[in-house]
Amino acid sequence: MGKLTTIDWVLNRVHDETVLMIGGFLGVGTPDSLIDGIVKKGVKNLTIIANDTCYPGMGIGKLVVNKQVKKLIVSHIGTNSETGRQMTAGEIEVELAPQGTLAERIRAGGAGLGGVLTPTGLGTVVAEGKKTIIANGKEFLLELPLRAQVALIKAYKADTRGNLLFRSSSRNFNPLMAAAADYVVAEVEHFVPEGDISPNEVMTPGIFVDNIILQEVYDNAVEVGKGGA
Amino acid sequence: MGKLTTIDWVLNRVHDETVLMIGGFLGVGTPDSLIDGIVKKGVKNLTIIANDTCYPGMGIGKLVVNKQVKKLIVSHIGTNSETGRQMTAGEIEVELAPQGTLAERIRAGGAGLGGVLTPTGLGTVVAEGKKTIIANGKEFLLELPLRAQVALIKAYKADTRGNLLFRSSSRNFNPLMAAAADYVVAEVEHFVPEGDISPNEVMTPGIFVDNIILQEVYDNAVEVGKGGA
Amino acid sequence: MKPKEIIARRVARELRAGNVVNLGIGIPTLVANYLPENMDVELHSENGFIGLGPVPQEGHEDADVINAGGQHVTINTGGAFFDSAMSFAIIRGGHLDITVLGALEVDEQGNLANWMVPGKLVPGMGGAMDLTVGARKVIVAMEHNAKNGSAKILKKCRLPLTARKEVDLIITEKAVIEVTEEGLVLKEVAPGFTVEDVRNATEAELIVSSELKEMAV
Amino acid sequence: MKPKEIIARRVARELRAGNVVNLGIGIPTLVANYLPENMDVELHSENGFIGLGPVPQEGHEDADVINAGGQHVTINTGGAFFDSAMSFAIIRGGHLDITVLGALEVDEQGNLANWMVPGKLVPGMGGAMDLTVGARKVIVAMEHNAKNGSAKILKKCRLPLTARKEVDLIITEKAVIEVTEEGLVLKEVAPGFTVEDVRNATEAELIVSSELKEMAV
Repeated sequence: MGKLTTIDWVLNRVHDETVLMIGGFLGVGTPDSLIDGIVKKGVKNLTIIANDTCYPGMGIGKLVVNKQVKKLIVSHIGTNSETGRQMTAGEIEVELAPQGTLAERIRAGGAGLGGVLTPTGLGTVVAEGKKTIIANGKEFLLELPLRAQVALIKAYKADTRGNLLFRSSSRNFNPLMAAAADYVVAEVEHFVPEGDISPNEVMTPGIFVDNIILQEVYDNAVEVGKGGA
Repeated sequence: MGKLTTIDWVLNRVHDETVLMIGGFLGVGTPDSLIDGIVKKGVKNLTIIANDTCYPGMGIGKLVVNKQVKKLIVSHIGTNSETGRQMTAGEIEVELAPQGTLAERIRAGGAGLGGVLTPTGLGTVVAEGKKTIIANGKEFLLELPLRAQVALIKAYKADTRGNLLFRSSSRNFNPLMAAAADYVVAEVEHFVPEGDISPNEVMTPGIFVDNIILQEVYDNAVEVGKGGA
Repeated sequence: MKPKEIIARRVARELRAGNVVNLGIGIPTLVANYLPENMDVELHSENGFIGLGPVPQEGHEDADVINAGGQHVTINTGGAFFDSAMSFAIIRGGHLDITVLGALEVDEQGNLANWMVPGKLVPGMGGAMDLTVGARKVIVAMEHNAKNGSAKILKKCRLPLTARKEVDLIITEKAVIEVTEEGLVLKEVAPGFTVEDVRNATEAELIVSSELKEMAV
Repeated sequence: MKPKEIIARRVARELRAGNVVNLGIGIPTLVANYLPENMDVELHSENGFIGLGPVPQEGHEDADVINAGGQHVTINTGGAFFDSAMSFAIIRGGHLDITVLGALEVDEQGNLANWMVPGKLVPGMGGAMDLTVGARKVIVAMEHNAKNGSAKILKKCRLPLTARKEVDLIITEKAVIEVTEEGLVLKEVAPGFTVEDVRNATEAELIVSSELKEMAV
């Protein structure tokens, strides 16, 4: 299969204007090596679909600080003051989505659904411009699917077929994004032969994963945790 | 927590007219002991939401043969001639749903969604009486959520908190149904102390599971497999 | 060669290494027998796994591993089990390259009917509607005519549809027919048959391809 | 006792054994410190697990285990990790008994505003909108007044809403107020305060409960 590749190979698919999904929640479960690669490549005007923009010098926050982002679809930007500054200055477009709605929109994108009806956001600015639908006598917002050209996700372990295991709270949006992009790359800590992950354990089937890269060594555990303290 | 209980305790929640979800796909992943309990109790006019009605003398098929079912919401009845006979005779109401639509409707019921938009069934009898919605310029059917009063599911292993592991293709609809009923019972092969299932392995979190019963010993592997041959 | 074998062999030629494929019950299931050895096709079983392997030897059945037809099967090394929502997310989300299904009727617009005969047979659609709508390529694999000789490739389906305009290719023991915007294009005719034979066995209009070939089996 | 401690202690009394509870950032997080020992409350962390445990000792942090505020935490034995879709299925699907959130404003109809101040602060709603709509019981835990002394319990929220008519209970260092169809009902007043003190600190109309009690802290 040969899914294991290099960061440079992956970056051939990331250009100016590319729509990216990036996994993670405040940096946990974010593919840091791939982000560093994008920073180095310097592509501009990216659209990024993610939960948040982490902290100014970390994770997705690096791409914001480096002014590589044109548009964000996220649930939260409060931990990254630079995102707020760029938004206020009109340098970046930010579409805020409730976190559960964001998750369902990405899932719908991967599952071939045309949308989902959610009660979340009714009566708030989130409802503006959206269709309201009555179902079973109750009101719901129609939320549309999200897809990306490229999904960059982080997993704990991959086998040669691309089957993935996630670890602890680093799972978050990663399995959803794995299904919702044209080209999906998993940055992993461990790469094992086919058969090392039992069919019952697999969290994301390998058919969703186009390429795998091995994560460069990071040890930012303590900093990530303190950034949010 | 005391989630482990007896079949009789569970059957206190299953009455005439109860709306049940029952896990399984052609008998694999079906809670056989609980079904035997319902057969023995003899309650009537059940509504059953399930993938299929198995074979005449097996799994959910027993409830059909025993004339305990008023209505079925299923994707397939072709393996159980008695279901077809009762339907043709007007003794049982059968709502057929595409299997993927059935899965999403149950998931929506458990996830608090008001419905999902699917392209499946457009231009077929499945679309009759349903709302058609245009989203992103494409046509979809609005499919509404399903919930039940009681879900009877089958898992391989449970811990004292009700965390569940499913095995192989017996997983099917079970994790979805675990979230979509007011009262959820898992019939399991193994019951282990809290801590024996790692938080990373859990397939269905225990908060969904109200009670657990130990499966009586069955060895119908070969018969189930041959029934479909 | 029996018709079923001819059909299954020809369908197998449509599969490419790396394809994610769902094989329906009946003739489609046979396709797995004719894949080139070591060709890495990922077989999807809609009851909840990828990596569908061969039928186990008698006595080696695993009670929890069946295919969508209810038969005991195996899972290959590197396969993965999942729940029904994920299984149909794969199907509906465009992650399935090819679905191969049987048919009662198929027509000039690529409409498919394969799930019920009103008043006679109502097995239910199972996964067929999702498979037909969701797969990137829909191949109908069936005998060219019904047992009584009547046409199954029609101008317009008469039975209740499984899906509207989703069929891409029809493979029978007599011919390979592609569904196009212009109509049904006869691409290949099996050895021993003529274009006229196929036309006589078909109700639908057939456009003969400028690149008409003998069907390879 | 500091106001925050009073609030957290009082909120803790609303939790029952077996409850599935999400504690928001800030004062709500403190509630965990005041639960009776061995009371089996299941804490949900919306970034993807149930069984949220205490903050680990310095040097024992696990890089992959954080709470929704980004702080290192632990998971209890018997807990479970899951993805964001499952996490919000729990929230939205009615599987969360209680959510405790901070607020900028809350009003007579149970409307809540806690996610943005136009032109000033736009952190985003994160999980707050889903939590407020989805949880069976929504408890607002906040200081009674803003730092400048202005009222936060209003006739009508002025800031953009987080959710419409979803708040059930408001707990501050001065009072416990229930949101009812008739309006806000003052149920408890904290020691050292009078009903008039609470009224003076509140813009909304308050209906004094016939069973008015001293707030237990």
